[in-house]
Amino acid sequence: MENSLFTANNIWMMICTGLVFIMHLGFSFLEIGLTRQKNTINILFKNMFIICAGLVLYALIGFGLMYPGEFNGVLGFGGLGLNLPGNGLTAEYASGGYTYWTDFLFQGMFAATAATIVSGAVAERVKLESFILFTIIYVGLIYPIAGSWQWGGGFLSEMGFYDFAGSTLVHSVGGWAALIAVYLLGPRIGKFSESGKVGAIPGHNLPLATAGVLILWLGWFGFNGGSVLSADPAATSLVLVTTSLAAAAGGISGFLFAYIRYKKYDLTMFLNGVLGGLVGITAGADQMGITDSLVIGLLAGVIVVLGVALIDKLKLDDPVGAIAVHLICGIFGTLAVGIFGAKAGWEQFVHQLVGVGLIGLFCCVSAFIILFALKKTLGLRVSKEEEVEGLDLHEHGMTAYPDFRLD
Amino acid sequence: MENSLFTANNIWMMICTGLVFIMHLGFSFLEIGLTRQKNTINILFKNMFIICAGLVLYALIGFGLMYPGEFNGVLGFGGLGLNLPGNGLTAEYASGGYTYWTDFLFQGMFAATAATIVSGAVAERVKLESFILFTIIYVGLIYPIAGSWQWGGGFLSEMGFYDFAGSTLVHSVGGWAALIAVYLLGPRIGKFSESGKVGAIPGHNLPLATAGVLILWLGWFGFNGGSVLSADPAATSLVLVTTSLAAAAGGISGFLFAYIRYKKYDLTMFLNGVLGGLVGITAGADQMGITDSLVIGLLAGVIVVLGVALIDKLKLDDPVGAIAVHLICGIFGTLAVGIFGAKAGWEQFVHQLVGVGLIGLFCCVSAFIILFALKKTLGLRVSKEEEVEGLDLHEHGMTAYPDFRLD
Amino acid sequence: MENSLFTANNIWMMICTGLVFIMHLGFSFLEIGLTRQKNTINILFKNMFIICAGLVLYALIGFGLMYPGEFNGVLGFGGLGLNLPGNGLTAEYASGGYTYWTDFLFQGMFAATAATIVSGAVAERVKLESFILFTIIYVGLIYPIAGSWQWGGGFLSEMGFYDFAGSTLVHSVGGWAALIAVYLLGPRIGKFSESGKVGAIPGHNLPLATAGVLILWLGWFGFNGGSVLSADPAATSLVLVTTSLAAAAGGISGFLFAYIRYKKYDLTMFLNGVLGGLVGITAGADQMGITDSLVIGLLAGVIVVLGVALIDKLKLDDPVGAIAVHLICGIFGTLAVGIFGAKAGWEQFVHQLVGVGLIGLFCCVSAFIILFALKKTLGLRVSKEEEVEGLDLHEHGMTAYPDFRLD
Amino acid sequence: MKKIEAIIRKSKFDEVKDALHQVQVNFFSYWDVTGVGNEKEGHVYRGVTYSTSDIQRRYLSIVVSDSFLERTIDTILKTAYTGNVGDGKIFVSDISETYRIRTAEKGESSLK
Amino acid sequence: MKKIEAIIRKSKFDEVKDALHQVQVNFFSYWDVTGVGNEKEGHVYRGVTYSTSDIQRRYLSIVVSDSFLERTIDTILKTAYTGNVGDGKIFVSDISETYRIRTAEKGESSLK
Amino acid sequence: MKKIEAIIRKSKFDEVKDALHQVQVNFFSYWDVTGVGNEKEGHVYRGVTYSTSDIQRRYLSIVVSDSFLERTIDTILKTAYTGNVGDGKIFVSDISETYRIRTAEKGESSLK
Ligand SMILES: Nc1ncnc2c1ncn2[C@@H]1O[C@H](COP(=O)(O)OP(=O)(O)O)[C@@H](O)[C@H]1O
Ligand SMILES: Nc1ncnc2c1ncn2[C@@H]1O[C@H](COP(=O)(O)OP(=O)(O)O)[C@@H](O)[C@H]1O
Ligand SMILES: Nc1ncnc2c1ncn2[C@@H]1O[C@H](COP(=O)(O)OP(=O)(O)O)[C@@H](O)[C@H]1O
Repeated sequence: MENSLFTANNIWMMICTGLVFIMHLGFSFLEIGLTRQKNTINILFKNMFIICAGLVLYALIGFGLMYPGEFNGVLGFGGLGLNLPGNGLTAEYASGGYTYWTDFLFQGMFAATAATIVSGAVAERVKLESFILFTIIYVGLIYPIAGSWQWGGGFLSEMGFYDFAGSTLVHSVGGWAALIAVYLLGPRIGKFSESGKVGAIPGHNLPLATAGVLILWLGWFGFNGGSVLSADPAATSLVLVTTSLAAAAGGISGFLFAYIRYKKYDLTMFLNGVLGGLVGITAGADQMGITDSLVIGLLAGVIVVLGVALIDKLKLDDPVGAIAVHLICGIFGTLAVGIFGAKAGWEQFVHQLVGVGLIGLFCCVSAFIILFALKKTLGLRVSKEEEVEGLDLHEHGMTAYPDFRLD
Repeated sequence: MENSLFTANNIWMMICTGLVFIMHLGFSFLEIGLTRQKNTINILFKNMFIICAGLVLYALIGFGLMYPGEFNGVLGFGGLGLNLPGNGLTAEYASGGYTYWTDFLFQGMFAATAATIVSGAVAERVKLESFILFTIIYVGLIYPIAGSWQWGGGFLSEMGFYDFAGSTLVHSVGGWAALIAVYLLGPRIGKFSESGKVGAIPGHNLPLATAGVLILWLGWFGFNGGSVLSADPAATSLVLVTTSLAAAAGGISGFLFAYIRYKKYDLTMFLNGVLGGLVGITAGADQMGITDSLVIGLLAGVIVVLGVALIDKLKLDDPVGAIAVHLICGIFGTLAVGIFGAKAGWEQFVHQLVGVGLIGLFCCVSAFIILFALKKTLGLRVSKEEEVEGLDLHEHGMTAYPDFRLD
Repeated sequence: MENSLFTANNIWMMICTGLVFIMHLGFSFLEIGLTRQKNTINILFKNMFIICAGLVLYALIGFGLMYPGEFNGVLGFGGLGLNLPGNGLTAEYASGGYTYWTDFLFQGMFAATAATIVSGAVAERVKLESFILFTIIYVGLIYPIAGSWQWGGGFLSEMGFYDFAGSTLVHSVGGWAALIAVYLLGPRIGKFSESGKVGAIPGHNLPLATAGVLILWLGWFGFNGGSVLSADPAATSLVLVTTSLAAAAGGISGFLFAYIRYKKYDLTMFLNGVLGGLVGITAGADQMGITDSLVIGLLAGVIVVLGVALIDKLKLDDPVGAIAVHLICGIFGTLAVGIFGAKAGWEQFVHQLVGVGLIGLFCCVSAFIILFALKKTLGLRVSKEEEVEGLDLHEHGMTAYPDFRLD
Repeated sequence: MKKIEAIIRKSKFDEVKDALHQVQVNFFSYWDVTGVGNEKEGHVYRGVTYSTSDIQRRYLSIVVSDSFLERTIDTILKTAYTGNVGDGKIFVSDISETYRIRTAEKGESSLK
Repeated sequence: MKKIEAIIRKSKFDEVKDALHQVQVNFFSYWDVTGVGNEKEGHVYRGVTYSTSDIQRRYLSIVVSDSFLERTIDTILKTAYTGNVGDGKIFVSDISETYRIRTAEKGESSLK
Repeated sequence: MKKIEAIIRKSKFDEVKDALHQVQVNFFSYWDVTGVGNEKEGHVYRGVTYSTSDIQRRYLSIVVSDSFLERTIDTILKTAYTGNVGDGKIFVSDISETYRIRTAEKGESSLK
């Protein structure tokens, strides 16, 4: 391949890496915006930890676990640390799509995302140390092993499972752990009254939450656009279009459906709808046409509204809606590959179902083991007093807006 | 054309698409920052709606209206939805500049901008449903029709009108509608006292407003840089330089001129000056030299300060200064193409004048018809009670910082 | 060189330019986040001024001073304004890396950074006019002259000094001036009690400070990635990896080391650690391996924590930690080129030491002369009354969140 | 001297303030409080609709000489009124001494 | 009629509020204040550890008829209690007159 | 027992607080209010210059036993003083009972 095309491809992949990186700002804004002020520092700390530790862990073991080279399809290990292959900086390495370094960094940015999803769901009550340990194990081991089954060339990819950019491999992997964690943690004080009524615990900064969603949408240009693994004009530009249209449609159907149900123009459901559309299109962003993307988005918007209500009904407390967005829409998006677009078909649908099921099983079991062990040892949850007074003061000795005054 | 150049061009155009997308975050921050807290959710909702609906509408009809192919120069329609041409994904489609998908998405991001401009001007008193309907019609029909006259190869481009990236076709199109809307809506309660004195209604978050301007500046790299329609190194890099220098000069002259007038270092005028410079350079960003850009910026900074004062004097209430920035500087920038830079000349100036006038006429008339019809049916303005208590609670049942507390 | 490679390179450089630009948003967020609310408008104003004036000054004289072409190695001047060379828009200009316009804009974005660093250190008490004059001289003259010694091909580069992206030439240049300025200004009222105890003056918006750091990290992709001066896949992708790993490692060691010292999970030290890692890797980002980058990051994280404590102990008041981050880590990073990575060696270490020393001497002397002259004429510091009541009201007649209310 | 504490709708504040100025009550302090009372406000958040009686109010604290008491109360009663549940309350109590810090004046003269 | 001002821990507010509702005290106003007292809170900021006695508290202002006084105070004393330094204070003072703006009612009936 | 309410310049708060500590007044609560008074503050916003008499103040609420009254007032009068319009006010009123929640103590002993 010509050097100029290799260079162009690598530029695109580096940009996408930067865009996925900035999704962490988006997640941070979304999470703090939808939670109470007294836990803001804690959430920011967790998010900073996730991105930093995620990258370092991925360099140390994750990349080797996820892309072990030739392996048995279930578990392999390419070796500790980053080992630049001989052709790692040439067009040979990845059909001219990118260098070994770009490969690592792009994948490393993805890795951290899975933990971030959990972070939002467990916010406002999880013990910092326990979450840190969980993150280390989940991002360091579980995420890359699950990833290796498909993207590492493992048995799921052999079978014919398709997950373009990670509706299952990233979003559901995070979402399942979020589900288990939320279940083991229990709801925040005040979320469900004794009589079983669902309470609302409004967040403290909806402008930042909205900014977070717009930043995430932009980041998704890299998340999905980079998953083409080259700058191929036809594929990348299609992916950006399907991604954006699904997001737009998700937002619209989300707010309209919420309006029908609740008779108010609920901004938070608009935002969740956009995210639902984005997660929903992710598995098949390169396989869908215009109409498919719009339909997937419209459905995802409705699903997310129903999903949030369902989680509430199950007495699970997910402060930012991570389970509805990432898990439920992630499953929907993965199955959608068998229903809409170029790959639609019964057989594909079954493959998708199997993939969803196996990844779900693996994630649930491992998340349960890790979190249950933590619960029985360190404890998962802060004391009642700490929860009521806020994690910021207790764990960090700091509040989020110490000098804020009214004019 | 070689595939590698096509790929590089398309990468640039996709990046520019992302940058124009993120302008919507910039606009959102700017608008909420300069308005009162009680209407923040409403503004964010409108902005989310604009970007989502704008994209979907542009996919359904806008793109076909704006780029109808061969047409009579006034009104054409390329067909409903997106119809990938046979060569749409090859270098043939647009002299190797980008694919059909990139084309659509880049243009789609532009489309939404026009409505966003209106959103700022009508903030804090417009009825949500009416604004939604207005947006649908204006972004779905009026903007693409006006655009077709020039960028679609219509009669204005035939005539010799020049508008590189949209001082007129985007900013003035939004600005004219803002003017009409502000006129029909009337001022916010408290803006003009009975004795006719101009009041100040300070916004609630100037840090976010400032962030908005910096994000918009960055976005303008894509707005103007992408309007080269390829990654041609000479043209794109010149455009980024003229854009940045005009912004910088606009900010400086804006704050200095405001200092002379008001004896204070007014941050809001600094911000408006930067935006004025950006809008001012947009029509001729590829035609100007260094000195031209600096002069255009310096003039735009002064114009914007005078413009804001003028709008106030006319008893028009434009909370964020959209008319001064987008309409007045848009007109100035368009005319500047006939005064400065490579195209300067009497004949060009006349073309510019004609273009400004015709687009202005078309936009004013259509905005008036739509808005007047809405005023007589649904009503344009919320009730006095709702305006005083804030749109957030009434339309959305939600406030912007529900859990915000002081430390 | 083929046009397509030239185009790709130039795209990368333009993107990096945009990324360095957005660092100014990162700095703004960081600075206002870590300072008190009553000085927020003032800080935003200074930051807007720096970026605007920085670009204009760099166009007028800075670029000519910094890249004078053939010169005596100490002081040269390529001429006033921007003079496009004959081959300035072709691949010949810079081995196909970028055009003359890109060159100017990328370097211009760097120039403003040095002043921004000072801005943070002098926040909350510096007189606006004095700071403006200082910025003009420092960014217009001192920074480009210092830069010419190395990047302009001057005597430091002849000698063998190595500073890839500016640990010394940007960060220390800013850091030395910050040190002098902080010394001449004296501490904020309340920072050190009469008994000599170090007080804490918490900032007003840690979420924005955190966002600032994430934006800066992203910006560093352009700061370091662009310093490759082409899109060479091997070099650029390595640089992004070393940059990110150093940042991640710096954050982790910063928070851990602070935890050991202070028994709290201090978010601000996490943030400073990330920045320390970024500044520390900057001088040798293209010379380091994976382990080197991790080690540099880990050390920088510890250094920044110690540095902040040291500055406090010296009774210097640096509200945002600019000296510890930019000066101390800048020196460390520069010396690290002689200790770690491809260039490690005694001779290189001595070169680094000489470079650090000479640049330090030049910056300290010139900053002292400028600031001392300002102190004796205009005065450097606002009145006690103004400091206590806040600079926003006095200099700007405006507060940062005028309409902010509690719900 | 008396202290008048009035808890009113935020949306009525500008009117009340202007009306107080009309009757020469030019000095007071105010801040925002949350009021718990009869009125309910409908909200929705992430798909949960709920109504709360914790509603934002503005709290006015006005210290006046006895001769100003009546007109101050009348003005507030008139201008803060909408007739709907939630218009708020006025509380009157005694103030035994007042000082103007600037002049160290005491008593009624410190209130002018 | 009496005014009860209670300065309590923010973290106890929900309990106190619920308990007040139990004893039919359904009307009051509250806001957040900074309290200076015996309690100290440990902080860290950019490497400086410090402890402050400026601690966030919630301020409740409850005007009740005399017959409600005791139960209100008892309820607060009971539910705002943790036993640790910093539980807060209750202050009682006289209110000479009260008005309900909506009805212009005066006196005790305006408090129902 | 007395309640002292002082409305002072925000910029004077630290001085006042330190001085109060000097005279053993270690317990009080404060919050920020907007004061309407004689002082005017010049502003500019998006090209409109205006002056407002709505100025940020800090509100101190200090309950003291009668023996502390004088020194508290003297201290505030002295340290909150600048001599310019806008220095603020002090209001004194009676408190009929006080409680410390932690110990359920009543009366003067609850204020120590
Ligand atoms: N006893 C009280 N003590 C303190 N504040 C009160 C009291 N009663 C009412 N308020 C305040 O007055 C506001 C309005 O009262 P509400 O009962 O809603 O309406 P209305 O007075 O029209 O019946 C409440 O939100 C609360 O802030
Ligand atoms: N004399 C007072 N006047 C006003 N507020 C007071 C007074 N004494 C205490 N407070 C408030 O009560 C809070 C708790 O008091 P503190 O002395 O910390 O605990 P405790 O009452 O358990 O000894 C303080 O933070 C302050 O807000
Ligand atoms: N009668 C009053 N009731 C409540 N607060 C008052 C009253 N008079 C003055 N204040 C407060 O005192 C502040 C200072 O008063 P001002 O009239 O500006 O200055 P000065 O007391 O020096 O004449 C006002 O901003 C207001 O907060």
